[in-house]
Amino acid sequence: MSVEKLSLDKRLGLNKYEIDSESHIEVDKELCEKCEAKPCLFVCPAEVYKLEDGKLVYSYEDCLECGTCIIACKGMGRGAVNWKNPRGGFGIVYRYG
Amino acid sequence: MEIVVCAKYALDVAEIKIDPSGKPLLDGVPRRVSDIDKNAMEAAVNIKEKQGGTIKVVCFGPASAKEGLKELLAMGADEAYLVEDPSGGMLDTAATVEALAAAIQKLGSFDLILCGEATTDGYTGQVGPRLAGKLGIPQITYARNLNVEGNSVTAERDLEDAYETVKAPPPVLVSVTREINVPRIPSLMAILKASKKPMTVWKLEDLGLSKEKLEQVSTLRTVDLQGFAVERKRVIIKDKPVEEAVQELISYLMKEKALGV
Amino acid sequence: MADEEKFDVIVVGAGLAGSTAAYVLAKEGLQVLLIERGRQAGAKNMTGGIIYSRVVHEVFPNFWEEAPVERAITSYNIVFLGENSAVTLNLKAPGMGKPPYNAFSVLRAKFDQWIAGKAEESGATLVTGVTVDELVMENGKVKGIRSGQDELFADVVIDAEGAKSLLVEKAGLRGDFKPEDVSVGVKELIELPEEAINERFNVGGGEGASYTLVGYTKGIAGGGFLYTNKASISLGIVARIDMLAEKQVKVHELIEDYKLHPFISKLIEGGNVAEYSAQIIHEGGIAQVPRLYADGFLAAGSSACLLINNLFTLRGMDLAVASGAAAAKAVLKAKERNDFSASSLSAYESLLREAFILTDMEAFRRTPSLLNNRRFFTVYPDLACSVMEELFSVNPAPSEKAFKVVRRHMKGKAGLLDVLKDLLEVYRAL
Amino acid sequence: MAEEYRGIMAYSEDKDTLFELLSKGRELADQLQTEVSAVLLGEKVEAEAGELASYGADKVYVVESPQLKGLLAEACAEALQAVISQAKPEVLLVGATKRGKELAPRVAEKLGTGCVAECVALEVDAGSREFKMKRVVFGGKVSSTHTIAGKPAIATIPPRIFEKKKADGRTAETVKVEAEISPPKAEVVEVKPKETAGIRIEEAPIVICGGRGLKQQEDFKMLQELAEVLGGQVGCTRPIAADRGWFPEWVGLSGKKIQPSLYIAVGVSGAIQHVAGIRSSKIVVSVNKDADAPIFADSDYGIVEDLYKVVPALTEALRKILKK
Repeated sequence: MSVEKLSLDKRLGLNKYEIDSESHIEVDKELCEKCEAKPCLFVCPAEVYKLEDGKLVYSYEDCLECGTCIIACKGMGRGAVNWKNPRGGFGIVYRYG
Repeated sequence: MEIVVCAKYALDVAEIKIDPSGKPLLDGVPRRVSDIDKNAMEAAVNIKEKQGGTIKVVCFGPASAKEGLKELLAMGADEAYLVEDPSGGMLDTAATVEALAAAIQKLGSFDLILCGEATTDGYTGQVGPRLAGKLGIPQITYARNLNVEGNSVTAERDLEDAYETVKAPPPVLVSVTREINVPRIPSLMAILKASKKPMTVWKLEDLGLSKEKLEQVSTLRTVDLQGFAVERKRVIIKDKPVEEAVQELISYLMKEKALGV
Repeated sequence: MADEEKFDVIVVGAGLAGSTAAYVLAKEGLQVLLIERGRQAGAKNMTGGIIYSRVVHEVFPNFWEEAPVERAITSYNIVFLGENSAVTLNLKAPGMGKPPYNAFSVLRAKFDQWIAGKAEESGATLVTGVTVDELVMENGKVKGIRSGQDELFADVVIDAEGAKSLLVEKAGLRGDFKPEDVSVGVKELIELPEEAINERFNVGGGEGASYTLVGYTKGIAGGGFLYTNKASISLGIVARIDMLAEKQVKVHELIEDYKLHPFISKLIEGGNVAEYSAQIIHEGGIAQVPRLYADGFLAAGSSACLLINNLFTLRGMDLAVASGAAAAKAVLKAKERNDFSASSLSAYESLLREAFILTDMEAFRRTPSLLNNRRFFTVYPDLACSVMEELFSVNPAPSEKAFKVVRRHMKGKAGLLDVLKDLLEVYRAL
Repeated sequence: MAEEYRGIMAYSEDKDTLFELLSKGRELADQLQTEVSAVLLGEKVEAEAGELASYGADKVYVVESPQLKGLLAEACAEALQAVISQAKPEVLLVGATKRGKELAPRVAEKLGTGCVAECVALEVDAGSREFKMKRVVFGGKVSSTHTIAGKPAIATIPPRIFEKKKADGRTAETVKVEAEISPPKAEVVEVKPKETAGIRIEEAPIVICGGRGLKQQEDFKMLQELAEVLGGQVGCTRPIAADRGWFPEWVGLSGKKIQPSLYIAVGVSGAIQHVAGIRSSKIVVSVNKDADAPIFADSDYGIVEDLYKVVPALTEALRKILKK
């Protein structure tokens, strides 16, 4: 028996989410495009933010609601990420925590 | 309009685990109001907002269903009624209907019964039609929209190949699809208000029923439960000319009878 | 409607701080509304720590008898991780497995429901599944909260919404968090049979182990933790946000590398990952604590950045309980005077001192700067391992004295002067 | 009492489904050495009886009534009840079309018996004459097997679960049942046929889903053609709808959750939230030029190749085979 690495997708798949049809994350595209550092790409533990053809896309469904992106984007990026709490009851639901 | 909404405090299927031997672990699985029943409640509230009336929500389930009923009160029901199921969910839809019908009759007259087309856990879709049959009233199932005007209820049914508009005079039972509306998320004020609304818990005996009586009407026996391990076959076709790859795929699909030929 | 629904106190967040505050206030007969955005209390909470018992015991006497605690921690370990080896400092303290205990491992989804239940039992109104969007302010004073279209008023709003502390920001009590003051922690909950844990960690039933892990983080300031729960292990890693971004290292990959380290993989082998969670951790210490009160407003728990990291222990949850209780007491005093102004609520700060929270945080005010010294995460763990490895290996070669071995391994990595400076820093910080 | 009930009865207003049920019924009846009967309900349906014999029916019960216009459940239930009390079958199979799914439980309630909804496998023990009916519950996670103590045992069976088999050279006796059917209180006001495109993606038997591998909105026409050949629907992943705005809705955990018998992912990477929305699909096929795309791990069959080459070739090849 050995320990294996798990892909991030697998791990996120183990979690329970109540997914809202509305996103609780908004990114100011203009500000974001001017940002060269794009710290969000590295700091988010769920890789919510990704680059696709040079453009930032984000999948709010995977969000663990830790708040890391807000701090990184404001402090090291351009403050383009506008993050608010998901609507009541939606988002990640920890079964263990 | 006097509206009764039937709701189930269903097992949260996302929380059901399968043990290594393939048996589903059902003990202690958390419950939640079946999603489509919330569509039914939303439909009821929409009618009430337009023409007034009362909404009573009725549930046959465990004592913990009070939590779910609170949510439905917060969505806009006026009164909630829980008929406690002493069986731990071991009875079939006929027993559920026996209990619901007794509760509805005890509540007095009604114009409209609303429920979801099916529940998210068992998904039998039987309670609505059975209840209509038991009460001897017309049924309009799979409603994707619903209109109450004067003394008639009109709904558009979402069938496989057609939309069928059906009209019926009250009392009538309508089962709704998910598409009919987007259930509201109760606001803070609505939740606070709901905590003051009446919730009644009935034992079977309060309705002139008994556990034995329900066991008698419940003729469905579950002889086996087996979890599915959805393991994909992962047959990957690569490094082949496109035509060849396509032909190979088609032959697999034909073997699987996935193409209807 | 609004009058009918006026509360004495609105508490935002049914975590440890919020539920404790609501519990204490409702017990004294105040009308308390406790609002939680999760479907139930605990749904949004995760911990990378253990809860120290003493402070909690003061508010909830003998809480371990009814609260869903996992294991009483009796084995405390600090582990320096080298490439393939590990040096461990271990404290075995069977006495800590008896009342009043020292610390427990807990799982927040369960524990928070218990503590929110205590608040409800004492008469607080708990509303779940509701997000508070804004504070309602009037002339700079906090008057209530807004959720969607609904506004609700209270004499005092206690903000216990957790580490993101969005409302504290909105109340104008803090500036932006700096990426160098904040870490992100990720955790995997790994299920293992209870007996396997007892055996593997050499603990009795109901007893557990905690590990603080240093090193093996690709030079990123931070470290790891591992705690035993009843039938699972919490394995996590904490890494500074600024360094992750600068080095372009992903924290979710760090934890996977971690799992393969021989020291860790032996402990978690055969387990099934059941949950992956994340949370931010304020590392700035006392300097990061915002203003804790304003007119009609108090902040408690990690919303107020109350956290002590002294490299051996990471205390957050007991501070949350203590600060929740302190906030409640401050409100009760204010209620006696019927004055909910900032100056009236400032009693909160002295109550936090009396509870040793701020005093402890001040005592460890230098530890955050330790986290800036990369040698603690890069050079020393490796050094400890390679030196120990060499000292314990028997080779057919002339043996050196221990100090010489250390010097040789330090070459090119850290000068003697650096080490002396670092030792002094540690001495001052702790 | 129970011995009075003998024989297999099948009903569906959908002809193909009825043929399938009769074929399966024939197999069960041969095992039990009993008869198969079919039921026809409508205003004027007797003419259709002949065809049913060739799929295995020994008897065809016909109820004709003006009240059966529009096939409202209230009226059909009464008619079916009348047939059952006359014929006393031991099992009633009803096609699980939506009309069937609302009719069977109403009949079951009236007869005080049980019904297994959307049964996907059916076995009988020739000795005990007990039917084992299997269905899928809990969001596709669990299969449950049931028996029914009441008589007749009723099951609804979705279309295309059983194969239809011609049993040539058989003839069936037509039995007209005179049933008193009360005028239904409901009435059908309007019927609007659905265009193929109007079929909800959740109900489509085949779904072709486009992902980020598609370069422009026009390229979805290519998927549309493939869908037409297969008789399926086209969907997309979230980025296509949410970020690019090419489609109003998407397939995935935050969008539509689907359960087609065949799902074809084209240029879809396979993000977890998307895969969770297709988990109940019977067969998953994916086309992606990136061999490391996670979607392949969640596929039954995958082609690693440029979708712009595969899709047209696949459409052509299928057009030939399916003669469309």
